[in-house]
This record gives sequence, C-alpha cells and structure tokens, in this order.
Amino acid sequence: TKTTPGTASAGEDADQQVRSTAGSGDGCTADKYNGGVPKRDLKTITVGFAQSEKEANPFRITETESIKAEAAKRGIKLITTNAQSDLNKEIADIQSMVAQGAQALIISPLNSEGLDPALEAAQDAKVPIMTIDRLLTTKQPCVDYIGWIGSDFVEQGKRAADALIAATGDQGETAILLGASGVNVTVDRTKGFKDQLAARNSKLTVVAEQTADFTREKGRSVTEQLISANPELTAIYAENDEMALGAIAALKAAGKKPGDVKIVTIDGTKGAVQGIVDGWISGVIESNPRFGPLAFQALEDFYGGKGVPPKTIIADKEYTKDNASAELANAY
Amino acid sequence: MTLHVEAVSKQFLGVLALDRVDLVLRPGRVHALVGENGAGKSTLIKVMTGVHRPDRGRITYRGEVVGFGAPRDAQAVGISTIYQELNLVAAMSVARNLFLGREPLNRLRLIDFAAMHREAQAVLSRYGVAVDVRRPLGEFSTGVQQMVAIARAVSTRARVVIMDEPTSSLEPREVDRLAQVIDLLRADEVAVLFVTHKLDEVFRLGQDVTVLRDGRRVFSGEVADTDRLRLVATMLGRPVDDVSAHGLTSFGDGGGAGPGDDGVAVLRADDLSRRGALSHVSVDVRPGEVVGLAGLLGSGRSETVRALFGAEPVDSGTILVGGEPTGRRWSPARAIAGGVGLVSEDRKVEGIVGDLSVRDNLVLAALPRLARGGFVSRRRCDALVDTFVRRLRIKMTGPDQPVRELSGGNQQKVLLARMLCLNPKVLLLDEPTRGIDVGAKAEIQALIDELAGAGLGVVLISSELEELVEGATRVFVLRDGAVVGSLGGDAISEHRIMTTIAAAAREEAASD
Amino acid sequence: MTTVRTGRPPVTGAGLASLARRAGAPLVLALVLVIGAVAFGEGFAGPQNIRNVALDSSYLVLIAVGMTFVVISGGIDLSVGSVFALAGVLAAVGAQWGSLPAVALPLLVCGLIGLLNGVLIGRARIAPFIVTLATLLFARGLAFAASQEGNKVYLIPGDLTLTRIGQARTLGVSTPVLVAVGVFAVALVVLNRTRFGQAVYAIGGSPESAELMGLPVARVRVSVYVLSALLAAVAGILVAAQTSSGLPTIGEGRELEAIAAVVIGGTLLSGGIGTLTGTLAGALLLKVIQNLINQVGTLSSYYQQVVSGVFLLLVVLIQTGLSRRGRVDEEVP
Amino acid sequence: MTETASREGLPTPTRPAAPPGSGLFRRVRNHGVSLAIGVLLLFNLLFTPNFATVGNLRLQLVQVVPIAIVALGMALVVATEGIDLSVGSVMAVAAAIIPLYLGYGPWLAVAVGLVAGAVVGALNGSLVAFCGVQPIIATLGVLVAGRAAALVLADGRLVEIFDPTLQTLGNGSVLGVPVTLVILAVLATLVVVTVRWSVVGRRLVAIGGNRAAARLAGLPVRRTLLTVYVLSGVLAALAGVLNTARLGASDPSFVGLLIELSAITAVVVGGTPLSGGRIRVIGTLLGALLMQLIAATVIQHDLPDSLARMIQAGIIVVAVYVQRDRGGA
Ligand SMILES: Nc1ncnc2c1ncn2[C@@H]1O[C@H](COP(=O)(O)OP(=O)(O)OP(=O)(O)O)[C@@H](O)[C@H]1O
Ligand SMILES: Nc1ncnc2c1ncn2[C@@H]1O[C@H](COP(=O)(O)OP(=O)(O)OP(=O)(O)O)[C@@H](O)[C@H]1O
Ligand SMILES: [Mg+2]
Ligand SMILES: [Mg+2]
Repeated sequence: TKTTPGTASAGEDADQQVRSTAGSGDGCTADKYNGGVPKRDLKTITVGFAQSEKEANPFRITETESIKAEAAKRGIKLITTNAQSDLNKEIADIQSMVAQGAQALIISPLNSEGLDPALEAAQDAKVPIMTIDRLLTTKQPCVDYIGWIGSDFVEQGKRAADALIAATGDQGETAILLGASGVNVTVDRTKGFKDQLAARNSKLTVVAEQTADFTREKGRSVTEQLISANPELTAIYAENDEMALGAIAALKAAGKKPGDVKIVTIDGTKGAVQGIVDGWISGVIESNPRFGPLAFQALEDFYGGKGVPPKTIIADKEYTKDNASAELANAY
Repeated sequence: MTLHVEAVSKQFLGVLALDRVDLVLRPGRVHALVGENGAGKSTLIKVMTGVHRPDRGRITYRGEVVGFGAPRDAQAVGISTIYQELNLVAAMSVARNLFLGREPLNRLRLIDFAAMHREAQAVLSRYGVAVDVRRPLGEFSTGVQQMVAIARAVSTRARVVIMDEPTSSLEPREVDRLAQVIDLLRADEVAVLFVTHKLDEVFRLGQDVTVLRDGRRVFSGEVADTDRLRLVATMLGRPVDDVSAHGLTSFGDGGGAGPGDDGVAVLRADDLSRRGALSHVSVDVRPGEVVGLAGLLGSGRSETVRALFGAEPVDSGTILVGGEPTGRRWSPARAIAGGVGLVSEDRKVEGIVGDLSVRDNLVLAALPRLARGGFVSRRRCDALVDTFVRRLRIKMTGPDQPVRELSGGNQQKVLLARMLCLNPKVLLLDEPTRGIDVGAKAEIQALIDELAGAGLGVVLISSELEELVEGATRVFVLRDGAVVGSLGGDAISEHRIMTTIAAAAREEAASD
Repeated sequence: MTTVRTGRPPVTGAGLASLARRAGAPLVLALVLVIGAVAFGEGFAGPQNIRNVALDSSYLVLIAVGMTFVVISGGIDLSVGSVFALAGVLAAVGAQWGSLPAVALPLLVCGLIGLLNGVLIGRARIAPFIVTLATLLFARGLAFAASQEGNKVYLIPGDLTLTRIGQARTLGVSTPVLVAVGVFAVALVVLNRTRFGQAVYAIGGSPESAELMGLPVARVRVSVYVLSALLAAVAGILVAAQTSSGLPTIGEGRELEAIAAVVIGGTLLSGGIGTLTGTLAGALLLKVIQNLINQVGTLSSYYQQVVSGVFLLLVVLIQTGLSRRGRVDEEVP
Repeated sequence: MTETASREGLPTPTRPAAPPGSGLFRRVRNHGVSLAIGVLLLFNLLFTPNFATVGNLRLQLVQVVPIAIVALGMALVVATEGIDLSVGSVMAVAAAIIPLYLGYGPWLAVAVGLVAGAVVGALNGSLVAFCGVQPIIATLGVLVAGRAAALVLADGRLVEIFDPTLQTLGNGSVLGVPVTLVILAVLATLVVVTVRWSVVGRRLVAIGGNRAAARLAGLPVRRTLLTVYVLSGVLAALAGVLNTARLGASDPSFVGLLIELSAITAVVVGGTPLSGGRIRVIGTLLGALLMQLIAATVIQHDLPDSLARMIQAGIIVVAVYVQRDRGGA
C-alpha cells in the first residue's frame, strides 16, 4: 500500500489494513449489484462522496482528505457534499449528486438507518453505492449498497475496556466521556466498553457517564465537574481523543500529575498518541479514517469483476506506551 | 337605570385612583364625566368594562351584579367602549379595524371582504370620513383613527356606549357629526357615558354630569342645574370666585409679543411638497410669534409640522432655520440641534417611552446637555425635572414612576416638558393641549404666551378653534395639504377660518 | 408593540410597498431559479432534481407554515426542530403496533407540547422565546428518552400502510410534497379568510388593542402554538415514514431554518404583518440555494457554509430593500 | 413626592413608585433569579457530595465567565429590542485568529481577535441600523457565515497553543482570584455604569422602549444601534479569547457553539424582556450563574442527557414564570 498525500507525514503502514472480510458469496460486482448496473471504467466516471459530519475533527478531516487524495491520485473526477450532521441534508445531498450525474457514490452515512430515500434514488438511477465508516445495519449488501468498509465500534469499545483494566489493575472508579448523544458511534463504543467490563466481571466501577459531544471544550468542562464531584476518580474512558485531551487539560488545571488518573481513548490522533508519550494517556485504540485507498480499490474490484466482500473490517491498531513514540508518525 | 356603579374603589401602587365612586347611567341619557387630569375618569371606565377589577364596591348592569373578567365580557353583554388611548391595530386596514371580531361571513363561513369593504365605506362616509378603507389605519391621522374608533364602538348594537375623550382631536365639524350620532343613540334608548375636557360639550351633549377629583366623586347631578364656572370650580376644588371668568382660553390678546422687528423668520418653509400629502406649502414663523395652522381632518397640518421638523421627507421645497437653508439630510436630530422642537399629536406611538420613568422621558432629548464626558449629571437632571414638574403641575407619585402609569393628560405634559426643557428657538406644537384639563390647559396656554413673549417662535395646531383665535398672531388655513389662505391680526376669527375652508372647498368643486 | 408607524401617511407608495413586500421573496426566488437553470442546466432544472428539491423542501414548508402563524401573532416557536424529531421517534415507536398509533401517538404528544407552549405563553404570559426554548430542550430530551439515549432505534416495517403511503409517489409527486401543498392551501384560507386568521394578525399588530377590542387573545395564542407543534409533528411523521425509522438526533437547527424562511418571506418578527406565500417562497429559496451549492460540487464544506450564510444575507437584504419594511423604517433615508 | 402633587391633594404614596410591574411583585421578580439560584444551591449543599468545597464553587464561577461576558453584550442588544445570534461564531472567529497572529506576540493576537469581533459586530449593526434588516435574521446569516469563515481561517483544525501569557490569562489568578473572573467583574462594572449613567446607556433603553419616540426626540438611533452591536461583538470576541486561553487550544469548530441560546436565556431569566426598553445587568449575571449551576447539578448527579435537558427546561420556565411581566406576553 502507498501513503496518501493527504497525510504525507504518515509512514508506510499508516493506511488502513484489512483485518477480516466477512459475508457469504464471492463478492459483489457490477453484474450482480441489484440486478446489474452498467459496467464502467473507473478512470472516466464521476464519483460522488457524501460526508456526514462537517470536517471539524481530525477523524473527519483525514477521512475526507484521504478520499480526495486517492481520487486525485487515480485521476478520478470527484464531487463532494457535506451533510453538516443533518440526516435530511445527507439524503438531499446524495439525491442531488445522483441528479448531477454521479455514476458511483461513496457515502459515509450519518447514521445506520434513515437513508432509504437516498438509496432508492441511487437505485432508480442505477448508481452503485460504496459505504464507509458506518454500517447500514438494516440494508442488503450488493442490493442497497456494494459493500462496507469500516471499523467495528463495539470492538473498539471492548478493546478500550481491556486497555483500561490493564492500566488500572482493574480497580477504582472510572468515568465515561460519552460522544454526541444518540449517535451510533457513541452507542456502540459505550456498549462494547460496558459489555467487556461485565464479561470480565471487572472491579472497575463506572461512577459517571456524561456526554462531552466529542469536543475538547466539553471534554474539559465536563471532566472538571466530574473530578470535582468524584475526587476518588482514578480512570477515564473517553470515546474519542478530543474529549480525552480536554480531560487532560482539566486534570492539569486541577493540579493532577500524569498517571494520577488513567485515561484510555479511541481514534489515534497525533495529540492523543503524544499524550501517551507524555504519560497522560494509558492507551489509544485506533479508528483509522484513511478510507480513500480501500474505498476506491473496492470500486475498482466492483467494476473489474474481482468482486467486493459485503463487509471489510479494518484492522485498528492500538497505541500503548511501548509503541507510542515509534508510531507517532502514523497517527493522524 | 342601565348601569349602576356603587362605591367602587381602585388602588394602584402609591395611588388611590378611585375612592368609593358612584355612577348611574340611564337609558336614553348622556352622562358627562369630567375632572382634572389624573382624577380617575379613565380608571373608572376601565373598572366598569373589565380592564381592571375593582378593589371594592359593586357594579350592577340591568338589575344584576356583574364582574367582568375582560373587556370581552363587557362587550358580550352590550357595553361598547372607546378607550382614551385608541384601541385599534395600526397595521390592519381601516375596514378590518371596523369589523374585527365580527366580520361578515359568507355561506362557507369565510369572510366576505367585498361586503365588509362596502359596509365599512358606507359607515365611515356617514361620519364624513372619506378614506380608502383598504388602507392600513396607521396611514391616517389621529383624527381619522378617532372617528374609526367611534364608528366601531357605535356600530355594534350596544345598550351602553362609553367614550373616553372621543373629541380630543376632532374638528368642530366632526364634533357636530358625533353630536348627531349621540342623538341617534339616545333615540334608541342607549345609555352613553362621555368623558371630555371641553366643557362646552358637556352642556351641549350631556343631561347628567359627574365630577371626579383625586379619585373621589365631588359632584353629580343634572347638567341643567349647573354652569361652566361652578363645574370648573368643583373640578379644581377651589371657591367659584377664584376661578377668574376671563376668556375661554388664557392667552393674552393677540398672543405673544407679536413679530419681532428684525422680521427675519426663525423658521420658514417654501413650497414644501410631497406626493399625496403636501402641495407647495409655505409657512414662516418669526421670533415672538404664535402661528396657527387651521384645517379639517387630514388637511395636512401634522404633515406640515412634521416636514418642518424633518420627521417626514419632502419631494421638493426648502426649509430655512434662522435664515440658514437646511441641508438635504434634515432630520429630527438636526432640527433639535438647530433649536426646533416638536410635540407630536400621537403621544402613545411617537411620544412616551412607556416603561421609562417620568424623569427619563422628560430629559430624553436633553441628555447631551445634561452630560459631562458622556455621563449624565444626576443633579442637573433632577433639578431640570423638578422645575418642569412644578411648572406644568405634572401629577405623579414621583419622578421614578413609569410614565405609562400617568394619566393621559399628565403624559402630555411630560412630552411638552421634554421639548420645553431644550429651550428651543421654535416650538412646533401638534395638538399640545389635547386631552389636557381646563386648569392645566390655561397654564400651558399662558406658558406658550410667555415663551412667545420671550422671543420664541411657536407653530400651533389645535382642533379647538378658539385656541387659535385667541392664541395666534397669524393663522394659515390648510386644506388637502395646501395652504388655502392666511389670516392676521383682527381678521382671525372662527367664522373667517371656517369660511376660508368652505370657499376653498367650493373652488375645488367648481374646478372639477 | 408594532413597528408600524401610525398617523403618518406614506400615502402613495404604501400600496406598492406592500405589494413589493408580498412579491419580494418570490421575485428573488424566480431570479435564483433562472440563474441556477442557466448555470447548471439539466443537473439543476432536470425533473429529478426538481423532485428532490420539492421533497426536501416539503418538511421545511410544513414547519414554516406553522411558524408563520406564530410569528404573525407576535411570537416565535423555537421548539419545532425538537418536536419534529420527537414526532419521528414516536411514530417509529407507535409503528410497532400499526399505522394508526404511528400517526396518533406523535400527534397527541406533540399537540400537548404545543398546548404547553400556548398556555405558558398565552395564559401565564411568559416570553415565547424562553418558553419554546425550554420546550426545545424538553422535546429533545423526551426524544432521547424514548429511544433510550439512542440505544434503541425503532424501525418502521416496510409493509406498514404508513410506510407505503409515506414513500408512495402519485403522478410522480411524493406524498410529503402533496401533504405540504394541501396544508399550505388550507392554511392560506384559514389565515386570510377566517376570523381566526384576522385575530392572529390583530394580536400580532397590537396585543393591548386586540384585548380591548374583545378578541379572545389567550385562546388564539394557544391555538397558534398548537398548530405549529402539530405541523412540525406531521413533518416528523412524514420523515419517519420516508426513512422508515425514527432518529432522535434529526432536525437540530430546523427552527432557525424555518424562522429564516418566514422572515425572508417578508413577515415581521414583531408581529402583525406577513404572508404565507412569502413564507413558501422563503422556504423554497433556502432549499434551492442549498441545492445550487451542491451543484458546484467541489466546494469544501467550509466554503459551502460561507456561501450559504452570505447568500442568506443577500436574499434578506434584497427582500428588505424591496419592501421598505425594515425595523428602523421610521428613519428618513 | 413633589410639593405640587401634594397641593393636588394626592394621597401620600406608601412607597415611591418603582419601575414597571412594580411593588411587591417587583420585589419577588428581581429576586426570582436569586431565588432559583438559592434553591439550587441549597439542593446541592444538601444532596451533592463534595459540592460545598471552595474548589468546586470556584470552578462554577470560572466556568460561568464566557457565558456571562457574552450575556452582558447580549443584554445591551436585547435592551434595544434586538437580538444577536452571531455571538458564538464571533467567538470562533476570535479563536481562529489567535494562532495566526501569535507569532507577533500574544497581546497583538488578542487585539486582532477583538478587532475582528468589532468588525463582525459592525456588520451586524449596519445590517440592522442602516439596511433595516430584522436583527434575528441579520445575525443568523452572520452566525452561519461567521463560523464557516473561522473554519476557513483555521482550515477546520484545532490548534494547540503554548503561550505563557495566554496561559496565565486563561488559568492564572491574582490574589487567589482567577484572572478571568477579575476581567468579568471589571466588564460587569463598566456595563452597569454605562447603562445607569452614560448617555448611550439611557439612549439604548429608550430606543428599545419606543423607537419612533426616540427618533422624534432627536436621538441618534442608528449610531446607537451600531454601537450596541459592536459592543456585543467585542465582548463575544473577548469570551472567545479567554475560552481559547483557558483551553490552551483554539478550536473554531466548537468554541461557543449554541452559546447564543444560553446567553439569551441568561439575559431573559435575569429580567431583561426581549421586547426591549429595560435592562438588568446584575440580573443577567445571575441568570448566567443559574444556567451554570443547572449544568453543574445535572453532571455532578450523573443524570442521563435526556433527563438533564428536561430538568433544565423545567427550571428555566419556573425561574422566568416567577418574574413574568403581568403587563402582556
Ligand atoms: N396602571 C396604573 N398604575 C399605576 N397608577 C395608575 C395606573 N393607571 C392610572 N394610574 C393613576 O391613577 C390616576 C387616575 O388616572 P386616570 O387615567 O384615570 O386619570 P384621568 O382622569 O383619565 O386623567 P386624564 O384626563 O388625563 O385622562 C392617575 O394618578 C394615574 O397616575
Ligand atoms: N377625512 C379624511 N379623508 C381622507 N384622508 C384623510 C382624512 N383625514 C386624514 N386623512 C389622511 O391624513 C393625512 C393628513 O393627516 P394630518 O394628520 O397631516 O392632517 P391633520 O390636519 O393633522 O389631521 P388631524 O388633525 O386628524 O391630525 C392625509 O394625507 C390623509 O391621507
Ligand atoms: Mg383618561
Ligand atoms: Mg394632526
């Protein structure tokens, strides 16, 4: 795999690696897709990319950049929209891209449900859709969409739990900094984390779970309140890096030393990995947003006849104090 | 006996507005209610019609005790009211205002606008108001609005009609019309309550009269058994012989010191025109002069003074202050800076800032003068307020009272004070004594006189002709936004003014 | 208090002004449409894209119609966005038992929220902005609670009558659009041809006067907020049917979009003045502009936002210019 | 009580008349916020572990600063019967600017940030005062465009800031009092003085109360409006700066998101009606504090987001209901 210009700093193995592909049958192709769609030459078509949230955090920024970069690299004409976290806008966006004559779509769904009208519009126009990041749980691969590439958020939550148990020696009080309310990612990462604690009947007691909207600002203010209310707090599970970094700011302001409160977080941004190096963060579960290469590879296989598996789950790294300084370059 | 008010009391914070007041309205009789500003007339009406609830006492309507929760309830049982501060919606058309809440409906229970406009036109023309009923009411002068309010109140088949100062900005002509209307009401056995500060109307229209002073009923009886002087005396609470019997108004003869010899006008307008409102209006005021503007409803008097003040744009014409032509961007701010002051006829909409205290309202325009380095000097401010509160006998619980709590007349005084305290070179007074009681009116007239004597130029608009006759040194007569004549010195008389207007009307009729 | 000047006749031109006020937004809309068609041709003016825009606009139109009643009555309703979402969730919840509950439940609950708004504003006399801001929080909270903080996503079975109707196309026109058009037509009559409608204007124009004129001020106020909530609910139900799911996160900021549509339509937030046709044009404008920005395709999302913000300002400026009905119009230019 | 009035035989008032909706009412009213705050404090002291610690109370005060500062500006705007939805975006713009100019020294960076705030404020002001655009829609446009502009400036990225000066500005304290709190105190005093005694202060209230009357009284309506929106812009920018300084990072995507609603709530809960013509500065501060306490309470009791929102709604309504204006809705 090559490095994407979008993240030039990233080293060789910064790109997404496939952990496993799942699903029956030998992959989805243009002929099979929903009763067959016209074969096309990837070089000459217009691809539409529907981003779900505004590029306001490293994950989204990198995701979009990666798609754009790969398209540029392959010399494909790309049009993009951004739903600004508004489901109806994402639907409208996808529909308007179809109307504009996009011949294939890559969409990063805002939510696992609710895109039906958009999907229909695409089907009517025989425009295949590749989905990334979030899985359309209730839809048919190779019917409603070609396939899906993404991380397993529940899994991430589980791994976070393991990391935190390890870091704390499985004892003490922990708080969860939840992501934005009602969003899949939040739900899954919380579920995974709690299930795993239960599964390993851990002694860690969750004393608080409060939303900090995936932002550093809220991460800080909420943590300030939490540590003020629970002086005994020994661990924090942050569902993304930004909130973790906010939490660190709060801890610093409260005069805590690195390690006083163990922090585990998900994403793998530079700041967080640096946080490991500095001793504030005990572990970071990666959630790799560099979908570009795999996504376009999938489209190539789709038209090429090689076939695309229903699910391609990417291997998310885990950053620990052992590999942090080494891997820092690969963080986004 | 239609409506009977017994020992009703109403207490506002700091003020006992009504103190055990009795009042009886009989079918087919007009009951006049008089008293100084702040005596409690409007409050009594509000208590009778469910705007306020009485603290004590009881009200019986056609034999049974009533307690209206809202004006709605009173209207439902046939008590129709014109409140002092006109209760209409400026943004809606004249017709809609007339019929709000009882619009004519067609078979589909939808409003039949054609019918509504027809009826509206008909009703208003009966009151001699020739306006396009589709136009927003706000486009028309207070006079018109007042007529609309009257028409609305009367055209509901009411058993009792209550009017709080309905004539405050009506011309003699309209007052005559109102008189006719009231006669019709009496013929229908309707009971009428009628508040006014123009005492001659009491004798002309009323059968019974009640006098309030400081919230107490100090006299009630047949109009026939009293006379103007006695009435004034009871209102002011002074012995009869105190109330000097000089002229109807207390303007000194000729009014003002007469034109200053230097003769240069402090304010003059040449050929002011604005489509649809003013055509080639030229007026001028010299120092020490009181110049009157006379005319009927919508003749353009307010238009004129507003144009002079820069409150309304003009299409053409020039305005000169102290001989100096004013620039294109003539505005109220510049006018005031240039020593010109205006007291608008519409005190509620363009006058008071209701939530602000009397103090803040009074000094509003004078702020820069009272300020040092951008900050207002409280001491100077209070001094100023105190002077004018005394001078105009503004009745309030204290300078911190919100001005909207003041009685109509007292609000008017505050507005006068706002302009007077600027000691301007020219004062434009649009109905300055509107809704002001006899006592205070005399003082204001005397004040205008005095100011003129001191070299101030005054432009006076008044719906009471005798005010112009006695007060003005010169009178411009307007009609449909044009000056149709000007009278001077002894030539000024009610008769001459009316004939001038009539003549202009005839010419017009002849011309087309 | 009204911002309208009384006593002072801009005698001539008043007619023109009011015409321009009503025509303002539609004119701008026409302009934008032409520009779009010229610039992007088929992609923009093609039937498919038109259908998309119509569908996308229908929800906004529904909400904006309710908002128009509220704003003309001198109030404001910030809760519509949340109510919209809540209705969707409840529809999905109700759908577990069938189509009827799927429609009845959200209408009932949202109607009650509207009633709450109305009573607190009309009877308890609390500022509309605050009341509806509170119900904005409340309804959203309820939506989250109903879906267990998003843990439980209720899906609407595809074979349900509601879903079939909701996703149906009659003569190529999708159901939400039909509903929006129908509601708009009825609203037009109610606002302009009934005593209720007149009362709404009067109350917005001058509450005190309306009270003194004996209009049922409180009752009318309550009704407009109920109406607004119900229409938001209808929009929410339709979205749920379209997307066969109820998500508690949708519709954030929808209230501001609706208010924008209403104001662009020439309605004064101070109440007493406004038209539904203006609102319709305003709503369409917003969506068309959105669509135009997408047409450009290559714009980065930040620039997309810059453009739509600037666009909004331009439209409002033109609209205000056309209808000299600005807040400071007492001032002589 | 004036000597003239007594000549009129006016019954001696029991108490000098007070501002609108006066009397006993007003007593309760002005204390409506304080009442709510008191109740909330009491509740927390009783039922929230570790609430009554200096550190915690201090924290609440520190966290309230940004909203409070924004609310001060908002109060001025609201008093003129206006509204400023753009404050959050202004904060973002200011935040985005700081890292760009940090090279030239922290103070210059801050200065530029504030100037930017003034400029955006001037834009709002001109739209409202000169173009006659309705405040809510004018500032809504700026809300959308402003935030996006900030993101363009910062390329959407959060930038960490390691600058000792800003560090102290955000987290330092003088004589044990947090710097930000001192700044707030100073600003509040300035605003109080302006509103009570300055010409501008008297004018903006009059303009809010009755614009037509204000104009006929010769007040410079437009200039005053412009000033007010500029002030609001500058204050918002300052809030953005402090926020950035405190967080040690400039995060234009999220700083001040939705703060306009909290600020407006604070203003109204504090007793300044949106209909303009009145302003309560101290009330505004208390309003902000109330918002803060509510937030703190729900977090420290670890209530789920859904419940938190509903409770917040309840408290707001009750607090405002206590001080509602009987006059009219
Ligand atoms: N809402 C109120 N709050 C407090 N005081 C009030 C209120 N309304 C009226 N008052 C006081 O009650 C007294 C009577 O007022 P009212 O308006 O009845 O006088 P009025 O006889 O109508 O005077 P005018 O002839 O000027 O209209 C005045 O002193 C006034 O200040
Ligand atoms: N009876 C009427 N018929 C038609 N138009 C009228 C009438 N009365 C007033 N108007 C309108 O009012 C405008 C002039 O009002 P203005 O206030 O200047 O006159 P005015 O002499 O001051 O009358 P008022 O004494 O009622 O204030 C005219 O432009 C006209 O549109
Ligand atoms: Mg009165
Ligand atoms: Mg007049």
